[in-house]
Amino acid sequence: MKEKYPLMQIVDGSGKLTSDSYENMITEEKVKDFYYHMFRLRTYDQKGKALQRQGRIGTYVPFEGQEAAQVGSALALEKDDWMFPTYRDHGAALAFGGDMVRLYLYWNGRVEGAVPSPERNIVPAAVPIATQLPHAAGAAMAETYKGTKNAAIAYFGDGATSEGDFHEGINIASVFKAPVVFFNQNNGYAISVPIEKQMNSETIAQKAVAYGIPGVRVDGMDIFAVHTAVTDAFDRARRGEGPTLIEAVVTRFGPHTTADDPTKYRDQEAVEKTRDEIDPILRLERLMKNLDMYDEAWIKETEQKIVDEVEAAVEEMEKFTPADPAVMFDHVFAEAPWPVQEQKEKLLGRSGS
Amino acid sequence: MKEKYPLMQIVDGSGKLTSDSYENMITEEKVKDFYYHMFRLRTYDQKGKALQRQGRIGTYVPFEGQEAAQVGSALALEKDDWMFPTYRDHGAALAFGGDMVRLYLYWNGRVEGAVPSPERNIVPAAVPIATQLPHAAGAAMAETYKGTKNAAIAYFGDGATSEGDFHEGINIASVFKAPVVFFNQNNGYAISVPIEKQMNSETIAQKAVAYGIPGVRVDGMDIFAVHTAVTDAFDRARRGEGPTLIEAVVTRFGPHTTADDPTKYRDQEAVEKTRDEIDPILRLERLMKNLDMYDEAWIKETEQKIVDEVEAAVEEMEKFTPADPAVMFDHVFAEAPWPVQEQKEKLLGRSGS
Amino acid sequence: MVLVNDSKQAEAGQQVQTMNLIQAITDGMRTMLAEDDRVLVLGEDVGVNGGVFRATEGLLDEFGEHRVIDTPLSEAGFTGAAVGMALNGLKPIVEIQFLGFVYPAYEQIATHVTRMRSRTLSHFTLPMVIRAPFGAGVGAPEIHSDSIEALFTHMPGIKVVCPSTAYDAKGLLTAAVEDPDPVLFLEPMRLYRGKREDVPTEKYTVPIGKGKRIREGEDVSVFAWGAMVPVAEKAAEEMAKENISCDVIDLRTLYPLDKDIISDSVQKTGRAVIVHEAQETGGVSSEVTSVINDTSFLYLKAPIQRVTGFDVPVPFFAIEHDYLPNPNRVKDAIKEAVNF
Amino acid sequence: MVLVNDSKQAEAGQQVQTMNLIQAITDGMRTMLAEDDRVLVLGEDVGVNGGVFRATEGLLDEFGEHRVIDTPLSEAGFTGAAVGMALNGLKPIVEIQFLGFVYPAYEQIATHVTRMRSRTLSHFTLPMVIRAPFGAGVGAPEIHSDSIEALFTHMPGIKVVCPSTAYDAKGLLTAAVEDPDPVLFLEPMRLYRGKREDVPTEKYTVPIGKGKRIREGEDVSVFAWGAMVPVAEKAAEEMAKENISCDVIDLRTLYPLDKDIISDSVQKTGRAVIVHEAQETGGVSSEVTSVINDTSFLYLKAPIQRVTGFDVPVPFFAIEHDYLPNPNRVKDAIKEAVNF
Ligand SMILES: Cc1ncc(C[n+]2csc(CCOP(=O)(O)OP(=O)(O)O)c2C)c(N)n1
Ligand SMILES: Cc1ncc(C[n+]2csc(CCOP(=O)(O)OP(=O)(O)O)c2C)c(N)n1
Ligand SMILES: [Mg+2]
Ligand SMILES: [Mg+2]
Repeated sequence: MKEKYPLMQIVDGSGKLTSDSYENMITEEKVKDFYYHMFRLRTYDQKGKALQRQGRIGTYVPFEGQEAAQVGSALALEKDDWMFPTYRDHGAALAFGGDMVRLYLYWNGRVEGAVPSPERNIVPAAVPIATQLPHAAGAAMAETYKGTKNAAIAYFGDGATSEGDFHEGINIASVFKAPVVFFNQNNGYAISVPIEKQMNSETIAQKAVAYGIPGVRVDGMDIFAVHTAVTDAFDRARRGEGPTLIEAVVTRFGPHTTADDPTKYRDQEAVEKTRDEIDPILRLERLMKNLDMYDEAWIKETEQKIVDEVEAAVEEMEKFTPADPAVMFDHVFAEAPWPVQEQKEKLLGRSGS
Repeated sequence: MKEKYPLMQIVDGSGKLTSDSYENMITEEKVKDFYYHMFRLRTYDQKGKALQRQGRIGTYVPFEGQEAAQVGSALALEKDDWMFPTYRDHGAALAFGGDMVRLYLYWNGRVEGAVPSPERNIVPAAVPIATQLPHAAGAAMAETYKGTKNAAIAYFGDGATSEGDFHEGINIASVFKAPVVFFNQNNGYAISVPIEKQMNSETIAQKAVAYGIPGVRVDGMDIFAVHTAVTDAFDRARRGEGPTLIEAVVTRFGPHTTADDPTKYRDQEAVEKTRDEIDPILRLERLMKNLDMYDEAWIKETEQKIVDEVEAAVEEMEKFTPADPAVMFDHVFAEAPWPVQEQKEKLLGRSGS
Repeated sequence: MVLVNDSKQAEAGQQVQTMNLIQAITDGMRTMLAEDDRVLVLGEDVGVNGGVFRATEGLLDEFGEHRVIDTPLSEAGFTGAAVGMALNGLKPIVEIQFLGFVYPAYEQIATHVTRMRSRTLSHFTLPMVIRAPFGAGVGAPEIHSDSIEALFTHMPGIKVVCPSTAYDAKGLLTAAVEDPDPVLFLEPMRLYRGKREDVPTEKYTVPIGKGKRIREGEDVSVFAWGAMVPVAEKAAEEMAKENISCDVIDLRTLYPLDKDIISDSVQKTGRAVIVHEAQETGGVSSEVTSVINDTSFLYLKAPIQRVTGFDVPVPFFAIEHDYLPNPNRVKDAIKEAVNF
Repeated sequence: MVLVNDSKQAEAGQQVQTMNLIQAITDGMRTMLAEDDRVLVLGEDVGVNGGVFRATEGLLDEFGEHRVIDTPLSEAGFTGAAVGMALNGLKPIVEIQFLGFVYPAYEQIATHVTRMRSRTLSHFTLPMVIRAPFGAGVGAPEIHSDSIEALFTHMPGIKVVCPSTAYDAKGLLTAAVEDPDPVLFLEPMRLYRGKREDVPTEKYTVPIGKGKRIREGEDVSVFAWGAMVPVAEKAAEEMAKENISCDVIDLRTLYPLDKDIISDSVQKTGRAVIVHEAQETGGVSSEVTSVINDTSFLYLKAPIQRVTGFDVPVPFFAIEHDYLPNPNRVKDAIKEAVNF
C-alpha cells in the first residue's frame, strides 16, 4: 500500500526541492510566512511547557514537531472556512487566527480559553476523540445548503481512526459530497499505543478507499508538501467534488502531554537524536539557505517580535479577570431553568469552600 | 472499483458453470444438500409471512431471495464455530442447526425464541445494527486465546456498514488477526434507503482496504460462489491469517419486514419480474438439470418432508407453554437483587391487568 | 407572531383540523419547515419512505431533499452532523427511528449537543430538536420499546418534553424548534394513532416547562406523562366511582420539571402517585419524589407511591403488558396512599 | 478459598501491605489474574504504559500480552469485544480510561452487556468488569471529570460499585471479578493517591450490595460514596464540635443500594443528608430519597437534604472546586436538617 500511497514530498530533509517543477511555487514571501508561523508556534509551545513546569498553568499538550503540519494546513483555509481542531491543534488554531491569550487560558482550566475569537470559525478542541469529524461534515453540508464556497477542515490523530465517529463522519461527508478536508496527523502514537497496534493497514491514506474518496499521504515535516496537499483538497471541496482524506506523517518530539512519560513506551533518546535531521523548522532554514533566501536580519527581528508577543500574551493571561463561578450557571441554557437558578443563588449566597 | 472487486460467480443465471475448472467441486450430494437447505428456508420463510398475515405471530422479517447467501455461508461453519446473525439471518441460524420452533417463537415475542440450542454457538440476533461485529471479533480472540481452531462469523447488511461498530469491530479483529469472517449481505437497501445514499463507495468489499484485510465480492444468489468464498475465508481464519470481509450481492424479494411497504421506495413489480431469472433456488434447479442431477422423485419427497417439518414446528410453537411474566425477573442477574425480587412479588401477588 | 395557548384544546375561532398525535407532529414539522428555511429534517428513512411511522409523510415532496434528508444508518454520524449544521446557523430536527437506537448517538449528545453553549460561553449555540418514538405496548422487537427519559433528564444542557395529546404534540414541537437550545422530543408510540382531537392549522406553541392538570381532585395527586397519561386517567375515573378524587397531572416536560404544579397539587392532596413505564430505580419518579420532598414535606400524609416498569430490561412483547403499569396497578397505589 | 471480610480494615494475623487506593486496585487485578487464567485486562494504554494512572503497572510483564491487552482507541469496539470474550468463557476486566469516555461504549453496555443473560434466559452470561476512574477535583480537562453513576444505576443488568478506601477497593474488585454478572467498578480519581492503609496481600472480597457505617451518630444520617466520603467525614467531625452527631455511611454499592443500612440509619436519626458530586437532578440521591420514602416515611423529622453537583456540565477546572460539594456545604445541609 505504501507504493499506492507514496509519501508526497516537495522539500527533502536536506532542504532541497524533490523536483525542479516546484521551483516557481517557492516564493520568498511564502517561505518567510511559513517560517514566521512555525517559529511562532514553536515559541508558544516551548513557553506552554515552561509555564506548566513552573505550575503557572495546568497539564499542557505540546505539539513540537508537528508545526509544519499545523501551519501548512491552517494557512490553506480562507477566512470564512471552519476549523475543527483537537486538543493538540492549538498550533493550527493560532496560525489560522486564534487568540494566543485565550489559547493559554484554556490550559489554565479557564472556559474563556475555549471561546473562539469572533473573526474565525474555530470550534473549541474536541476532547472526546474523533467526535469532531461528524461536526465538520455537518458544518460543511450547511455551507453547501447556503450556497457558499466555504469549506471545513477536521483535525485528528492516528489513534482517532479507530473510533466509530471517524468512520461515520467521513462516510456521511462522502455520501453528501460535503466540502470538508479530513486532515490526519499521524505521529505514530496514541499516547503509548503505537500505530501497529492501532490498525492493521499500512497507511491511513488508504482508508479513503472505504469511502470512495481521494486519500493522500504527505511528509508532515515538509510544510510545502502539507500546504500543497491541503490547498488542493480545499479546491476540490469548493468545486463541489467532496471530501479528501489526508495523512500527514509527523513525529511528536515530546510526550503526549506534560503528564506523560514517553520513556515508558519508546526510546525517547532516539527520537531526540533524529530532531536535527527532521525538525520542520530546520528543514525550512536549509531550504532558505539553499535558495539564498536566508535573511538573518529578518529572522532575528521576527524572532524577537514573536518572543515579545508571547511574553505579552502570558502576562495578559496571568492578569486575566479571575475565574467567576457564576459562569458555570449562566451558559447552560439561554435562560437558566429553576434548578440552575436556585443552585446558583444557593452557592453564591454562601461561604463556599 | 468494481473491476478490482469482480463479482465472483461459479454458477451463472442460466445454471451453467462459469468455468470448467469448477466441475469437480459440484457433487450431487452437495447440490442436494444445498437444495434441501434452501428449500427448507424458503418454506419456513413463506410460512412465517403467512403466520404474520393470519395474526398468529407478530411482525416478521422475511429473507426471501437471500437463501443462497444464508445457506452457503452457514454450511461453511464447523460445529464449534460461532455465529452472530442479525434479525434477518434466522435462515442462516436454521441452516447451521438452530431450532425451528424457537425461531418461530422469537417472532411471537417470546424470549424463549432467542435462547440458542445448546449444540450450537448461535448468539441471538443483534437488533441494534452492527453491534454484533465487535462481539464476533472478541469471541474469535477468545478462541485464539484458548488455542483452538474455531472461528466466528458475523452477519450484517449494507446499511450496517455506516455504523461505527462495523468499523470498530473489523479494525480490532484486523489488529489482533482474530479468526473471524465478516459476511455482508448487500441487498441494496436499508429499509427504504438505497445503497447509493448509504455510501459513496462502489462496493462494500473495497472497505477491506481500510483494515489491510482481503475483501471479496460474490454473487450472493449463487450458493456455490458464496459457499466457496466463505469456506476459503474460514480456512484463512483457522490458519491464523485473520479476518476477511465478504460482500454477497443479493436481492431482497420482499419488504424489509411485514410492516414495511416497499412500493413506497422502489418499483416492486420490477423486482418481482426479475425473480424467475435470479431466484437462487431456480438457479440451482437449472444447474441440476444441466448436469443431469435433477432427481424429481427425490425433490418431491424432500419437499414433502420439509413441509411436514414446518407444519409440525408451527404446531409446536403454538402449543408452546404460555408466556410466564416471571421470566422477566428471573434472568436479570444470577440472583435477583432486592428491587427485582420485591417487584416480582408485588406483581405476581397481584391482579395484574 | 406566535400565539401562545396553553389551554387543553384549540380556542373558539381558530382554524382547526382533527388529527391524531402523529399527524399533529407531522403538521408541526410542516409548519416550521414552511416558516423558517433554516429548519431541516434528517434521519433514517425520513425522506422517500416518510418515516417508518409516517411521521414525515409528504415532507420530502413539499420541501425537497435539501430540507428533508435521508441519512445513512449512522446515529452518531448524523446527530454529529446536525451539531455541525446547528453550529453553522441551521435548525435541524433529527429523527432517531426509535429511542432505543439513540445509544450510539449518546456520546454526541452528552459531550457536544448539551455542552456547546456552556463551553463557549454562548458564542456557539445549538438550536436543534431530537425526536424519538419511545415506549412499549405496541408489540415491537427488543430495544425498540426502551423508555429512557431519565438518561437525559440527568444530562445538563438539554430539555426533555413528552406530549400525550395531539394538541400538545404540535405546540410543544413548534416550541422545541423555536427554543434556542437543544430539546429532546419524546413521542409515545402507543398514542400515535390514539385519540384524535382538534388541532389549530396555524402555528402555536405550548410552553416548555409547564405541566397540565387534566383532572381536578382532592384526595391524591397522580403524575404521569406520555403513554401513561391515559392509564392514570382511567385509574382516576374508576377511583371516582369509589369516591376517591384524583388530581391528575400530565407533566409534559421532564426537564425542567414543573415544580409549581407538582407542589400545588401535593400541598392540596397530601398524597402522590407517580406513574411511568421506565424502570423504577433511578426513573424520573425519583426526581419528582425529591421535588415533593424539597417543596412539600410537611404536607405529605402518606409515602409517595411509584407505579413504574420494573428493574428489568423491557421484556419481549409477549409479556410486555405485564411489565407496563396498568390502571389496576395505579388504583392499588392510589388506595395505598389513601388508606395509609 | 475466599475470605469474606467486611470489617473496615485487615484483621489481626493477616499478611498485609500498606497501599493507597490505586495500588490496591492493581493488587486486586494481579490477584485475580494470578488465580484465574480466564481473567484478562484490556483497554487503552493498559499494557506497555501501565495505564495513564499506572493502575495496571507491572501487569504486562507479569502476565504477558495475551492477558494484558493494549487495544485500539475504540471503546465501543473493545467493550463489544469483551462481550464476545465473556460469551466465550473468559472474564475480561475492561478499563475505560476515564468514565467520561464510556459514552461511545454506551450502546454496547445498554443493549448487550446488561441484557445478554436476560435475553437468553441465562444460557449466555457475561461475567465482566468495567473499571473507570471518575470525578472532578484533580484539574483534568473537560469530560474527564464527569460523574455519571446514575446513568448506570437506571440500567437493569449491571451492578455499580464505588470504593472509597484501599481495603474496599481490592475487596470489591475481587468480588466484581468473581461476580457472575457485569459490574461497573467506579474509581474515585481524587482518592487514588490519598490515604494509605493496610491491605491483605491474600485474596478477600468485600460483598457487593453492602454499605458501610464509618461513623456512628444519632442526630442525622449522612450518605456518600467515592470522593465525597472524606468530605462527609470532615463535615461530621466539625459538626461533632457543635454537638451534632452524624451517622456517616459509605454506600459503596450504588446498584443494588443497601436498603437496610439506609433505613436503619434514618429510622434512628430521622434526618438524612445525601452527598454526591454528580449533577443534582436525577442523581443517585433521588433514588436514595425514594428508598427512604418507601421504608422510613414515618420516621422523618425533616426534609431530606441533597448536597450535590449542580445541573451544569462539570466546569473547567479553574472553578471545579466551586462545583464540588465541600465540608461547608455539607455542614449547612446538616444544620438545615437538624434545625428544621
Ligand atoms: C473517546 C476518548 N477516549 C479516550 C480518550 C483519552 N485520550 C486522549 S488523547 C488519546 C490518544 C489520541 O491519539 P491520537 O488520535 O493519535 O492523537 P494524538 O494525541 O497522537 O495527537 C486518548 C486515548 C479521549 N480523549 N476520548
Ligand atoms: C442502531 C440502530 N438503528 C436503527 C435501527 C432500525 N433498523 C432496523 S433494520 C434497519 C435497516 C438495516 O439495513 P441493512 O443493514 O442493510 O440490513 P437489512 O435489513 O437490509 O438486512 C434499521 C435502520 C436499528 N435496528 N438499530
Ligand atoms: Mg497520534
Ligand atoms: Mg440491506
